[in-house]
Amino acid sequence: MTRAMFGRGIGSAAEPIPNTDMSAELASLSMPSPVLTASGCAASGRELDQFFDITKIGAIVTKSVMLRARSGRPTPRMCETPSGMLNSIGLQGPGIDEFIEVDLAWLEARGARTVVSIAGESVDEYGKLAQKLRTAGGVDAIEVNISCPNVADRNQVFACDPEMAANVIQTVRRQSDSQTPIFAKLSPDVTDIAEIARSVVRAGVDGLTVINTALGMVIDVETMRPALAGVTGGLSGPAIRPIALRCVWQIRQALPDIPILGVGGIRTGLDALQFILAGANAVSVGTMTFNDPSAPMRVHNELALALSERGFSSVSEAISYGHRGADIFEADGAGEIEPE
Amino acid sequence: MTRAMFGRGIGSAAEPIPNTDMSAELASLSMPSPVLTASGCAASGRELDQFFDITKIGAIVTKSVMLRARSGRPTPRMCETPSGMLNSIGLQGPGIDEFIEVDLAWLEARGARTVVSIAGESVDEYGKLAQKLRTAGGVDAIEVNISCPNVADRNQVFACDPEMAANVIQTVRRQSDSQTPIFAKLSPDVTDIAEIARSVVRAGVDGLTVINTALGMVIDVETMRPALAGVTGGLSGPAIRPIALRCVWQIRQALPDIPILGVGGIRTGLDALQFILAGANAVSVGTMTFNDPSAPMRVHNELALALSERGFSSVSEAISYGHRGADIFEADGAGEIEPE
Amino acid sequence: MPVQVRGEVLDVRRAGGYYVLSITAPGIPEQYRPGHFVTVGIGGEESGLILRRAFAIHQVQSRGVYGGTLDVVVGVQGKGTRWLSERGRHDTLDIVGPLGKPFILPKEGVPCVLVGGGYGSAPLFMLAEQLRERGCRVDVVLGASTEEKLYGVLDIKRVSSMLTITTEDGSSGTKGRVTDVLPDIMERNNSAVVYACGPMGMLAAVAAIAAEYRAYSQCSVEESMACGIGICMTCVLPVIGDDGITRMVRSCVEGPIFRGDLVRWDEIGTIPADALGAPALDMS
Amino acid sequence: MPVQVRGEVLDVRRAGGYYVLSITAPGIPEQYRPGHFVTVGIGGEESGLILRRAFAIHQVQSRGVYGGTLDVVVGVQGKGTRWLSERGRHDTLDIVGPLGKPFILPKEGVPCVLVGGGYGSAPLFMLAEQLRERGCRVDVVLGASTEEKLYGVLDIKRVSSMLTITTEDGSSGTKGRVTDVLPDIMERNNSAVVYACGPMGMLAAVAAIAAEYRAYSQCSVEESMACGIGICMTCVLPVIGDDGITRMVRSCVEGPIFRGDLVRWDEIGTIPADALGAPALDMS
Ligand SMILES: Cc1cc2nc3c(=O)[nH]c(=O)nc-3n(C[C@H](O)[C@H](O)[C@H](O)COP(=O)(O)OP(=O)(O)OC[C@H]3O[C@@H](n4cnc5c(N)ncnc54)[C@H](O)[C@@H]3O)c2cc1C
Ligand SMILES: Cc1cc2nc3c(=O)[nH]c(=O)nc-3n(C[C@H](O)[C@H](O)[C@H](O)COP(=O)(O)OP(=O)(O)OC[C@H]3O[C@@H](n4cnc5c(N)ncnc54)[C@H](O)[C@@H]3O)c2cc1C
Ligand SMILES: Cc1cc2nc3c(=O)[nH]c(=O)nc-3n(C[C@H](O)[C@H](O)[C@H](O)COP(=O)(O)O)c2cc1C
Ligand SMILES: Cc1cc2nc3c(=O)[nH]c(=O)nc-3n(C[C@H](O)[C@H](O)[C@H](O)COP(=O)(O)O)c2cc1C
Ligand code: FES
Ligand code: FES
Repeated sequence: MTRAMFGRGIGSAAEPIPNTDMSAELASLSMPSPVLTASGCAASGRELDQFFDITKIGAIVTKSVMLRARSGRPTPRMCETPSGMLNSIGLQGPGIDEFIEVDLAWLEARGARTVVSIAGESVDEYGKLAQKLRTAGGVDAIEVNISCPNVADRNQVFACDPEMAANVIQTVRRQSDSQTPIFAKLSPDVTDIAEIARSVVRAGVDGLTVINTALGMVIDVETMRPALAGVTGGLSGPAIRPIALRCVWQIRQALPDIPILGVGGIRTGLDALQFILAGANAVSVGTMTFNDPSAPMRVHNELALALSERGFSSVSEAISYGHRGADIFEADGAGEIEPE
Repeated sequence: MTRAMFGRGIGSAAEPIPNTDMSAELASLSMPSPVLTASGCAASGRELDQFFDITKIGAIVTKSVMLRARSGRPTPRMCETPSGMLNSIGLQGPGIDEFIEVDLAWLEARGARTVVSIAGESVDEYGKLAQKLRTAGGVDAIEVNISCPNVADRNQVFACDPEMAANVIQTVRRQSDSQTPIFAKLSPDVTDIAEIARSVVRAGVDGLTVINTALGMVIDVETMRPALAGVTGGLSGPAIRPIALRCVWQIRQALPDIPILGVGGIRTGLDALQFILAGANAVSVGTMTFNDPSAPMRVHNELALALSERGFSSVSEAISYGHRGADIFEADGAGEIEPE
Repeated sequence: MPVQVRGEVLDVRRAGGYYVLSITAPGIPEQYRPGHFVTVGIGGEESGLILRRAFAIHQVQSRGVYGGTLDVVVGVQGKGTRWLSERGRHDTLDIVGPLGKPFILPKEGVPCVLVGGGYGSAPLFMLAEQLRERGCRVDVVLGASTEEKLYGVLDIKRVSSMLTITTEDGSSGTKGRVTDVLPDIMERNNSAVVYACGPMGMLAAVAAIAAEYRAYSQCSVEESMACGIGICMTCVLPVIGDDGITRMVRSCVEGPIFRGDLVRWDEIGTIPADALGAPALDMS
Repeated sequence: MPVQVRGEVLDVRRAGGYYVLSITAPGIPEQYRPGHFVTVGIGGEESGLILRRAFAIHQVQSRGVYGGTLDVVVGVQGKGTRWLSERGRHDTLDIVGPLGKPFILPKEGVPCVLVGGGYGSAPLFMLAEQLRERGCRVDVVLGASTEEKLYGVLDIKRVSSMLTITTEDGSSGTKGRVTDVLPDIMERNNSAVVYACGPMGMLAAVAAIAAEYRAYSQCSVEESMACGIGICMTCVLPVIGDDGITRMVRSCVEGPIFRGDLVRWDEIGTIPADALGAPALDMS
């Protein structure tokens, strides 16, 4: 990582190298592409497999699964916003047992790499989820969705508190196969995302997924009430891309070596390239898959071209290249706070 | 406020009332319209006066002024993003003395209501700015831009720390004419905006401006470096509207009586209506004035029509109407955290 | 299996309050069955509108100079449908389809009644044709608030045994709602199957009438959809399964056609207390 | 005083690598002076592109069946200019103008040289006409990377005393840059004023040559602009004032035309250490 960051410039910058090495690593997970799906934006891969070969992208990140079956929130669950959308699904899903039996089994049979996203309402629940996955086949990595309220503690969101977040990660780490890389998925709705990142890294996480949705709201001007049944919802899509990119950049400044999966508003290969230049080792395409069901594959292809046009012979050469010359080890990125 | 919030439904909802009372109050500031400009998006009103009569809108909120002349940041200072933009101006301005002599004098002579936005690098500097304004004519209110790094304290942004924010407000309150309402402008980049709000309210602020820009970033895929000279910048425009609206809603839930000036991505009268329904007493139109130099006046007109179509006979009737039925006094809005 | 294709607009014509778009969409007509829908990308790459819009497939032409083409009937509701209504010949559109589960057709020639509310008549035309081919009697009821909101009255007449029109303002046909005339029609013709497409309220009422007459009902629902292909979970409604358990099912892939007696109409927009995984853990 | 008008596109025509749009814009031609620019709203109400784009006014026609009309020359750079290039007759555009400070014209008939890089020739046509009317000799130099990027060679010939072309690839005129031929022309014609419009690098070099020949220079700069009307402070560059003090001035209202000897060309993109209010308090 550090080498890639400072090492070579872009060799023969003018000459497009046709065969860019698109392989990517996220901790110990090796993939043929740095482009993954995003949790909650691909179900368990089966539907998207109709539009492109899901084994060709990096991995399927599955919808966050909880311990028990869950009905989610009432509708309306979504609302379009300028260059984005709000959602409030409420983690509807079959529960971990059925997930392992049906979805995970299908993914494994299909030969797709799978990052299983888990979500709990208590530290204990996260631990139980990890235990269940320990004996299941086909788990290439675990993404821990910590943007959930902790029912035991005034419903404070795990991802918004460094200690609570660390507790979840410690527990998941302890209950998981030591070979399985564990990612913590961070929320942008915090004062200092680097602080949360450092805390979960200390707790033993193998990588970070950056970012989950930002909390937002729309009021329906006809009913004159919140447009979502859940009142507030998660804002996603290109609208939040600059926020997501800033989070990736800040975390890369704070933690030069941690694997980062960049997420937020990626629509094109050039968007993905921005994340990689900012320090992401791989990226997830979320909301824009709703807009274009082949988006993850298309982004992969566009990224391959963009890298080759810029003279990169591999993805890894481009990782963090946007930081070159900057004093990447300076603490906190405090130097970049905008005073407007 | 509380009355307006729970009091009447919308009288003769079907009949549009042609003469909606568009007068608005922000603490002790009375205005003929609830639509204002936003700091940094209207300079000091003179340029916009070419496109509409600036005395017809609520007030001009001037570009944040500092103690001394300031050159701001190098260019590029801006970058377009999906349904938004990033800026990193660095508070370029003439300094408070020239501002009072030239800009404020012009605004007063022009007969426009003026909200003077001030920005400092230390608590002391905010105090000095307030002192200077105390003796100046034409200051209808002060908006305290606390989204500035505190050079004395590791460049932590005042708006991101409840105590630092409160210190600034206490000082400004102490140094200002007690008749002049003081607003604190809050940043969305915090874990709990209601906490900051409560803290500055305790410190004696008369109202809150919600929100300033969100920290974002873009990487130029040609230079492969940050697109802004300032690396990160403030994200504004319709992209952040759902975030701004959520902040207004959360603060209104936490503080049913505090005057709120809602800002963030307002483009149309219906957008302004959303903010008012969410609890804003008035709104500022910022970035979209770049898109349409008559936007503040147009938004005023569209809002008047929208209110009248919905049977409101005055702006004040619509304030917080979106909360009706909800238990508005419940603490923290924790109930609305999105678990996705 | 649904495909994603770049379609070309061949024609846009007004029909009452609606716009009918004919679009080339190779691969979709070939797989079409009545009840299928398509989604359309809106506004191009720089648009602030990022979600696709869903439309019932109205007609398909599998052969012809353009290869497969399809028609959709668009009512202008908001920003996306307005944009679509402004398309012209030769514009290209991003089309995904065919989507959803189609109407189930009876094996034998039983009497059927088709009920369409507003543009809800759009998917009923080819359904009527196929039912007629199977020897079914096909009664059709079209209703709308006003005449302008009726779609395809003249054309559907040709494929229906009998056509009844209702408008709420009486501007065409019987003044009232489809449900005011439906019982009579069902009674007279001994209808065995009711097919319905229209607003939720209408579907609920139609399903109730069908149940009353012990007819089998198939309702095409319309829930807000972010993806249309089953990956987002925004389009759910409570439906009773074969096992008697209510689940929040995705209307885009398990619907949009549901058996009327299995949808818990009154509880749409809620999570029924006995639904699988309920109650929605309310965080407050 | 600038106005905001809803203009109608009368015509879009290709000219080499550019698009020339003729637009009705009542109120703007009437106030026009060479060097003025307009801004154009992009993509309509639902567009994700929210910033206006700036274009030099190329031609105005104050009378005629359409009232005032104006022409702009658009080179496709990115998303906004692509959208503009795809407009057609009868489309409407949101236009604000005239904006900026125009070129200053000499009172007497002195020899002038006009230098345009790429589409930078656009504002020079009417400038040339007005200079000719004042009895000035008007030499014109147009340069570009390649022939396709030259704009208006034939038309400007008519209003220029002498026209010199340069292209970097030699596809038209002298192979090289405008600055390769400029000294010669200035020397030969004793040029008193140099007007220039084009990329920053070209302007800097032209200003330096003008200074060398003690000619007065007027350069039209192009800085990224969010508003175009002076309210956002994004478009600044370091310019020396009458008082000798360097300020970061807004190129949209105090420019886009600046005296070449007052712009601190080498320090564009920085805050010169001696600028008023410098140094930029770097927060790190
Ligand atoms: C299966 C199905 C078939 C449909 N068939 C037709 C048809 O044949 N003709 C027709 O005119 N309309 C049809 N609709 C409705 C059509 O999709 C909506 O009118 C349209 O999505 C509204 O988009 P808008 O941009 O005009 O409104 P906006 O208010 O801008 O829409 C905002 C968002 O909400 C969603 N939305 C709003 N209303 C609806 C709705 N009623 N149903 C689903 N999503 C909605 C939109 O998709 C969009 O994501 C169908 C909907 C579904 C689900
Ligand atoms: C005073 C002035 C006069 C101009 N006259 C002409 C002209 O006559 N013909 C012509 O083709 N172009 C002209 N330009 C440049 C034109 O404005 C840019 O090419 C255009 O803004 C780029 O927009 P885009 O959407 O293609 O690029 P994008 O990359 O999508 O633009 C992104 C953002 O950056 C801004 N931007 C990018 N490049 C420039 C630039 N060079 N100058 C200003 N803003 C920029 C855009 O305005 C937009 O806000 C002029 C610019 C200025 C400032
Ligand atoms: C409909 C929807 C459902 C989502 N569900 C989950 C989820 O279950 N778990 C999770 O970690 N993130 C979830 N997310 C967040 C995405 O994975 C992603 O982090 C976020 O949307 C930002 O990326 P995007 O802009 O590319 O969508 C969801 C997002 C959407 C839009
Ligand atoms: C170019 C620009 C400059 C700004 N300058 C200031 C400023 O000086 N002080 C301040 O408090 N806010 C400033 N803001 C923030 C706006 O006042 C407003 O809070 C924010 O942009 C969100 O509103 P909008 O989306 O309507 O622009 C600035 C915003 C922009 C786009
Ligand atoms: S619309 Fe996405 S699952 Fe149905
Ligand atoms: S472009 Fe906004 S001040 Fe010049």
